[in-house]
Amino acid sequence: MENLIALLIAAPLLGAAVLLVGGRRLDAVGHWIGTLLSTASFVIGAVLFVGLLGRSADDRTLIQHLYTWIPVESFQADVTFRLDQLSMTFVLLITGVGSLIHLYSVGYMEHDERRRRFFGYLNLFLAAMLLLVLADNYLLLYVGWEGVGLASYLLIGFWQHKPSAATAAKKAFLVNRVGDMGLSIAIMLMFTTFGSFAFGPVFGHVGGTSEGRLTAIGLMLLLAACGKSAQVPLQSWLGDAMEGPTPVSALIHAATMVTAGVYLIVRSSAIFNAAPDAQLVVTVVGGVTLLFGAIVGCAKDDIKKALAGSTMSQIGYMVLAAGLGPIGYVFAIMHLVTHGFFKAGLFLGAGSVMHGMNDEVDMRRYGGLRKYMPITFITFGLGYLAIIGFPGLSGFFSKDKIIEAAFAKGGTEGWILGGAALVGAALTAFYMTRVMLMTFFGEERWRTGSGAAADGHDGHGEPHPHESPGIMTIPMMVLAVGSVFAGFFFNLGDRFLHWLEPVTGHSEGHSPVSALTVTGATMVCLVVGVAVAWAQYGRKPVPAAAPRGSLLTRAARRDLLQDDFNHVVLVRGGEHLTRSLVYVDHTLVDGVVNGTAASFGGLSGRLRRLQNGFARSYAVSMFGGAALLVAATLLMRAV
Amino acid sequence: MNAAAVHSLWTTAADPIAKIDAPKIEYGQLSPILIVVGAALVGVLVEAFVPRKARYHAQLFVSAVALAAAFAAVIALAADGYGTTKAHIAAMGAVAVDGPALFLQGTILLAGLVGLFTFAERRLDPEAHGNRVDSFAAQAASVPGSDSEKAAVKAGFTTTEVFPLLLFAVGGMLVFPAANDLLTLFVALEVFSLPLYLLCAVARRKRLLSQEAAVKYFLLGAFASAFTLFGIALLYGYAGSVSYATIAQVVDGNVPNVDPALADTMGNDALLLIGAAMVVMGLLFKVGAVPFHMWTPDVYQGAPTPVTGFMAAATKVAAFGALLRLLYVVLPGMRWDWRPVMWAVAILTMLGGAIVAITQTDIKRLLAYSSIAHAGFILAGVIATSKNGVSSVLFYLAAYSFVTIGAFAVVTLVRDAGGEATHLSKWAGLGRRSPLVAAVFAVFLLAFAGIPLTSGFAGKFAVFKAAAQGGAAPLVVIGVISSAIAAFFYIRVIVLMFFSEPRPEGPTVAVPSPLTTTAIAFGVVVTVVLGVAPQYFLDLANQASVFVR
Amino acid sequence: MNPVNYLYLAALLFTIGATGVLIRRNAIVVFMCIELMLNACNLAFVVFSRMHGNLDGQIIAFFTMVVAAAEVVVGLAIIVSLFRSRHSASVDDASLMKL
Amino acid sequence: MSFPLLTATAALPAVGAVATAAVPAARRTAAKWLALLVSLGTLALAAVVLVRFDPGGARYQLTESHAWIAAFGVRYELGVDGIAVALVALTALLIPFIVLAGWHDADPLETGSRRWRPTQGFFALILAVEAMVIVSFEATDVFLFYIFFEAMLIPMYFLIGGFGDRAHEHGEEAASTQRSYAAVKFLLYNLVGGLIMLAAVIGLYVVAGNFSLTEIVQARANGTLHMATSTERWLFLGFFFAFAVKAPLWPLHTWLPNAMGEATAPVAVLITAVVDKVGTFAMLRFCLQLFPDASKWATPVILVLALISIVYGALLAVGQRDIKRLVAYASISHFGFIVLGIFAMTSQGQSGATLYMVNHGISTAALMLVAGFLISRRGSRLIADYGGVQKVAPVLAGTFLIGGLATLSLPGLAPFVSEFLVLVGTFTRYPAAGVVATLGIVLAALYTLVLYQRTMTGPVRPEVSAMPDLRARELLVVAPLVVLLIFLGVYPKPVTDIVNPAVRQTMSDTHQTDPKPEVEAAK
Repeated sequence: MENLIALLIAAPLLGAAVLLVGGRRLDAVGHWIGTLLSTASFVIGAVLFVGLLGRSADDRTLIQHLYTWIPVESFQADVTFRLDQLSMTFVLLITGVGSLIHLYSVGYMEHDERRRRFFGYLNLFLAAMLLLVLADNYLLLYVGWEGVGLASYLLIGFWQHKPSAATAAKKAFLVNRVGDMGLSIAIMLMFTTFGSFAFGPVFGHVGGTSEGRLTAIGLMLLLAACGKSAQVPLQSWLGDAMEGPTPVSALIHAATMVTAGVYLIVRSSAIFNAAPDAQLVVTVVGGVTLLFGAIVGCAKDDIKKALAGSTMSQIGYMVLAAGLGPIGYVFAIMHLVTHGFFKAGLFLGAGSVMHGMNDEVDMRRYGGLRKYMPITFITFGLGYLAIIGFPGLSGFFSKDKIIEAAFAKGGTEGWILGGAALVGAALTAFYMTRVMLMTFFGEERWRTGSGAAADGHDGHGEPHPHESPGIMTIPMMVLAVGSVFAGFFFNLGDRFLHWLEPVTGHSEGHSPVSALTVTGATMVCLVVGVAVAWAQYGRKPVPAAAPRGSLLTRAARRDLLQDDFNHVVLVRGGEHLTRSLVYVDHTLVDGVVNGTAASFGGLSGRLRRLQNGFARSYAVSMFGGAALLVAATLLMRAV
Repeated sequence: MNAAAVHSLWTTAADPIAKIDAPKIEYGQLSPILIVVGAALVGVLVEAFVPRKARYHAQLFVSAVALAAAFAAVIALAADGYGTTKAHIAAMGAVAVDGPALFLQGTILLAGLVGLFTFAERRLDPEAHGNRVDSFAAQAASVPGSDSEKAAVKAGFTTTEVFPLLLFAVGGMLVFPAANDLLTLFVALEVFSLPLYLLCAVARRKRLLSQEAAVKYFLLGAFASAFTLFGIALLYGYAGSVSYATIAQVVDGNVPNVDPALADTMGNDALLLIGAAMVVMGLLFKVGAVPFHMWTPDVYQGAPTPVTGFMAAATKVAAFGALLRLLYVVLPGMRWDWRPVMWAVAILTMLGGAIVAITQTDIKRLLAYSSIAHAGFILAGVIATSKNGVSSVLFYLAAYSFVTIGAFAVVTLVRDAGGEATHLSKWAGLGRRSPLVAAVFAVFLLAFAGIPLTSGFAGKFAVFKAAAQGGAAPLVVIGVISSAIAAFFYIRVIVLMFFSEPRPEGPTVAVPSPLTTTAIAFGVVVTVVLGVAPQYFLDLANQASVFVR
Repeated sequence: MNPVNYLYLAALLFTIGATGVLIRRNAIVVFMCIELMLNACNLAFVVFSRMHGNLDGQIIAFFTMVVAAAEVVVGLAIIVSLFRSRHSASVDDASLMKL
Repeated sequence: MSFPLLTATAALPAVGAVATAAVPAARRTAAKWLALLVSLGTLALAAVVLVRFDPGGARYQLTESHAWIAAFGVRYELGVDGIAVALVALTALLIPFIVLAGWHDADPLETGSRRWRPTQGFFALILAVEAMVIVSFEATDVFLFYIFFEAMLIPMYFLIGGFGDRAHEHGEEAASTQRSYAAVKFLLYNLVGGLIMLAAVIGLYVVAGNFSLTEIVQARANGTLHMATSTERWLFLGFFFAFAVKAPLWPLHTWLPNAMGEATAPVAVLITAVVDKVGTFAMLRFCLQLFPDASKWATPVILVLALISIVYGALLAVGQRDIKRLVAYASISHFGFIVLGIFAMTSQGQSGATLYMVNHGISTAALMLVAGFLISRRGSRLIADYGGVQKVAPVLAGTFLIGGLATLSLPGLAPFVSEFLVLVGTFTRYPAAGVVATLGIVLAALYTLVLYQRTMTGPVRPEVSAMPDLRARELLVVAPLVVLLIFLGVYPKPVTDIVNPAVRQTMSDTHQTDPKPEVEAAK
């Protein structure tokens, strides 16, 4: 049965190869091939899942060794896959959501002449992502890790003719590379520490190594996670990544790839458990990010960017949970899955809205769309309720558990983290409600008459909002269903907990406050958030032009000035550095050499003048030479 | 002529003349010299009695045969073991017949033969009044641009005297490295110098330059030989004899019976040191070592190019031969005195030649400076004062001389209205016009630069190796540096020929007769063979590297 | 009289000759100075020959004279041809080739 | 006396060079085909070598030994270990692509003299270089190596100075002057390096009395040949200097950008992918084996220089406005990695370095050749003159991107394997150096993606709007390289299996052992 694992990856990989190499002759059917193969991968996943369920809880780990990859003395990297409950979960999420989004894209990208290539890239992404979660050693994981980075680069920059897209793609890749540095250093540390970087040996030897080493490894892994999962301080790329086609944002930048960081941390639980300092840093990063993202989300008028901010914040929750250790791992993954559902749904909804609005993204030019695109409205609405944690829906269960766990961490940091999580919940409620209201309620600001869109944006004139075709709405519905029931289903008898426990381990924390209180507090926050949002955007009409807003708002609109910082310090500084180095290379390094040559030339010119053509001066030099010769010879005898 | 002979002559004056026993001369072993000198005399007779029309061919024939025969004789002697086992001193101590002598004589003879071909080339210049013309003045005595010159040209005169002159020069050169007493050394020096002075003066084009070159060469040469002579006098005064063997004994201080006078002068090292220094200086002048090099560029530039080629090659061989013999046979006893001095000279010569060459604009002057630099490299080998040193120098000389002749032969081909176009700027883009000639010249330049797989590299390696083994590592490093500098200007010429656009009014490349072609081809062959498979010749030089005492 | 003094004389003559070569412009005179140097050598040879009581030095002196004569022949030929083409025997005028 | 396989591998291109040069001026195409066939034949021979080579076998295999110049203690000794085999294979592999890519680079613009035959010369020179490079990989005699190490400069010099890009932003005149400047710079740098090495070679002879690598190493091992510490260090420096110029290592690198910038793309590939490898290869084979102690002594300095090369080269690549110069600086950065790996003195480092030489050869070839095709279309090397190419020439852009990704050593492509091995190998012994080196992977991403973004993406510039996509010949050049990049990225084992034993040998020759991991050290 383990032999099936490779097929999981092979199917989409094959798709990518065929679609990208195949050329124009496949344009007609390309998208179907892509969808077919990703679905195939999903089916295989399902089969394997059933198979796993058939086994006892403690031997649900399948290993498939393909071949030895890089053997150099003690450095042995194999291509080996590990399928256990954790990776199984991801496989299903990736292939499932992935297939849905393939389907969606068939409609969404209909009018793009490069659709075939788009599907090729999507398949490439699936393959890489599956490799990431199935790898049995960190080096192989690294391959997937960079592979998804490549896919995301290609997809963000899919509309390459737009300079903004190309730039965003480059930025994403670069920021990720910084993270990757962390991962590669972590791997090297593992190799020097354990003499291996395969999961088994590494986790096996954790006991016998100094905590310092482990902390270092942990922090490096965290750096990697920050890059991939857009956590502070490496979060800046996610907002720009929204330049990519919306399905991409849904799949890669909401549901799957950005959660790879969480996977990495949970997968490395053994290391983190033994390195409390590293864990603390993880929780801090998570806490900061969940607030940061939320604040940014509150200020953005671009619907996708608002959602991006939310994604950031939600992943913040997961990282926070993952940082809490055994009490949090399971819930981190659980939130990850539910988030995968509802955030994908929300993005697809957003895409559908844009589809109907001439690719308009500014929510201030939306409004009152619910009657024009009812299905979108409903699915989006359900996703909305899920994310804000409306009781009974997925978000409610997963997020609630995380907040509990945060308090359960105990001590001051427990309170701080828990508090942060609560505030985050409130903010989530606020910005999501804001999005909801601005998009589907209120007056129809897109009507040219209303002067809102007076400055005829991208020349389309007045848009004619309409519902998207079935091929797009169906996936949205499916996801909506997921976002409604997933949480409840998982939580029923702690199914999910029991499922994952063998891999991640679990321990009940002793919360200073009872679970009920936490839930209550969460509800309060939720209500507050919704109320404020309603007060601001529901009651009074939304101004078509963004008001100046408070200092915080303005900062938030610019990602809390983080980009400005990057621009000034890194970009500008870098340019100056390189420019000055080019100068140095030319004048100094090269100059020295040319200088020596020149000096020889000068010397030659000066010596040359001695050859003045007068026989007598030659005679003088001879005479002098003779004298010197004699003198020298005598001198030699003297000394 | 050694002292004993003269003495007997003097003391037994009263006895009947019949008692005089003729000095013993091994004609067989001296045959190379005798052949060449004899042929030279024949050449003079030819000038005197053969009608003008026939002279050129007659002279060419005589010289070629003579040189070839002499070379054959050298080979025969060497094969007969005179280079190694039967090496000894002939002509009553006047001339040594040993390995170095034979090797160098062979080299000189070949160089002379190849040089002869370039002398005899008559296709490069357009025919004047239906007469083929070579590189030499129609009538050296006539004033440049005068009517008499025009008349001479019209009459189709040619200076066929160059052939006997060449032979005389070769004859002197043959004796020079073999000379085994200071008198013979001096006479040989003059015998090959004087014809060269004359040869410098008889260029057909640019006669003023030619004459100027001759005057400079002559005056400075005579000046130098005066020093040499005085040095000889002092050495004679020190040792009471001019025979190498005797002087060496005295220097080493192991003389069988010391008469008071000798004891007196032996005590006075100043005589020895000054004398040695002055003799050596004369030789350094001939090899063109700094600071006695200044004649080289001017003479090389002014002299007729074939003469330059021959001179550059053969003179160096002969002079270095003599220098080696002097330093290894006569003065090994005072090695510790002359080695440091020679160090200084070698360093000056290597660097000086290389550096000044960088800014040269005339190809002949460029080659002149390069020859100075090479003299420096060879000196490094001389300093080694070991068997290896000798063999490496012998090898280097053989390798170098043919490259030089070849290079100058190529220079004679590149011509414009004013004769040879020696200014570098005119060589621009030669590689486009006539790739073959440019390629050949490039090969020679690379050999000069000592790029591997050329004879230049093998020679340089041999010399530096010997020097390093002789404990002169710093000299090697400096040599390496200066050859890097030297590489720069050789490459400049290559760049010029291949990578710069040809000038519209650029020079044409004359199609030479088989004579020059042979010379050039020979140069190329030697360059490649000695570069790729030098083993045989290294062995030869190695066997030939023992001086007879 | 101590023969060494003759040596001093020879050295003196040699130096005078050399100096002449360095300071005189006229090629002929320069050449004569060289001849002077050669003769200085001859003197030295003879003196040494006397000191050592063998004849080599004197023989060499004769050789030297012959050589000197030969030099005269060649030298004068060259100098005269130079003079005829330039109407000047100054060695300094003959400086077309330099640098 | 078996068939002299190694000699044949070198002799075939040598003969081919002469033959190609001899092809009459009119038969230009014939010369091209001849060259291509010869290079393919050489590839075949190299393949045979690869097959006949037994990784588990003796240190040096397929050895040949003949007397050559006894007077210098020089023998004609050939022999290959795993490292040499890999590099010979690389050379033989790349030349056909280079020939094919340069198919039209040397077609004479104006018909100069009847006898002026640039095309014949171009291909003859390429083959000559191949022959010399192969010999210097195979030589186990220091002198023999040196001869060809130096001699190969001459054909390279003519290739750089004689043939440039067709169109040039500053006109043909400026182009030719820049070309000859670059050529002279290349030659002088390497010649100076070589001459200094010559001094060291002579010194080695004075000390050792012969030039046979194997004999000297053996004699040093069993103590019959003693070298004074100072002597060994001086000799080491003499050798290393030459190799560092060739490699090139900061601060001796400045000839490379000029040379690669002015030469045609195929020649640029020849320089960086083939010729420069001789330098790094020689460090591994001669510096380490002849002077183990001195190597250890010099390691700290060399590591620093290597790190500087990595970061400095990458930063300058970011700052370039000229596509080819950018690639050149990128190469400098990569050579930094190779040197780092060699002198990290760990098996991972040295295997990685060897692997790196091979992979860098392939990846640079891919990137540079595609860049060459691009440049030949637009007639400019300036990045600023391009934009939106991927719209009009998607295949070209795609292959260019793959080449770029290989250059930034993306996992899954060959260079990643070698780069990571080098990093790990360095890290295990010098953690700090390893960390600094990882900066290189970020910067590599920066310059590669910036290059791609500026040239390929964005709105289509009018000048490139009519640009044709890759032609069949060009695709034939690029496709195999891409396939190779992917294959060696996914399954490098064949190469590592060949290389590892040789590295093990080198490690033992230099008395080095890999540092133990902490957990085992604890036990």
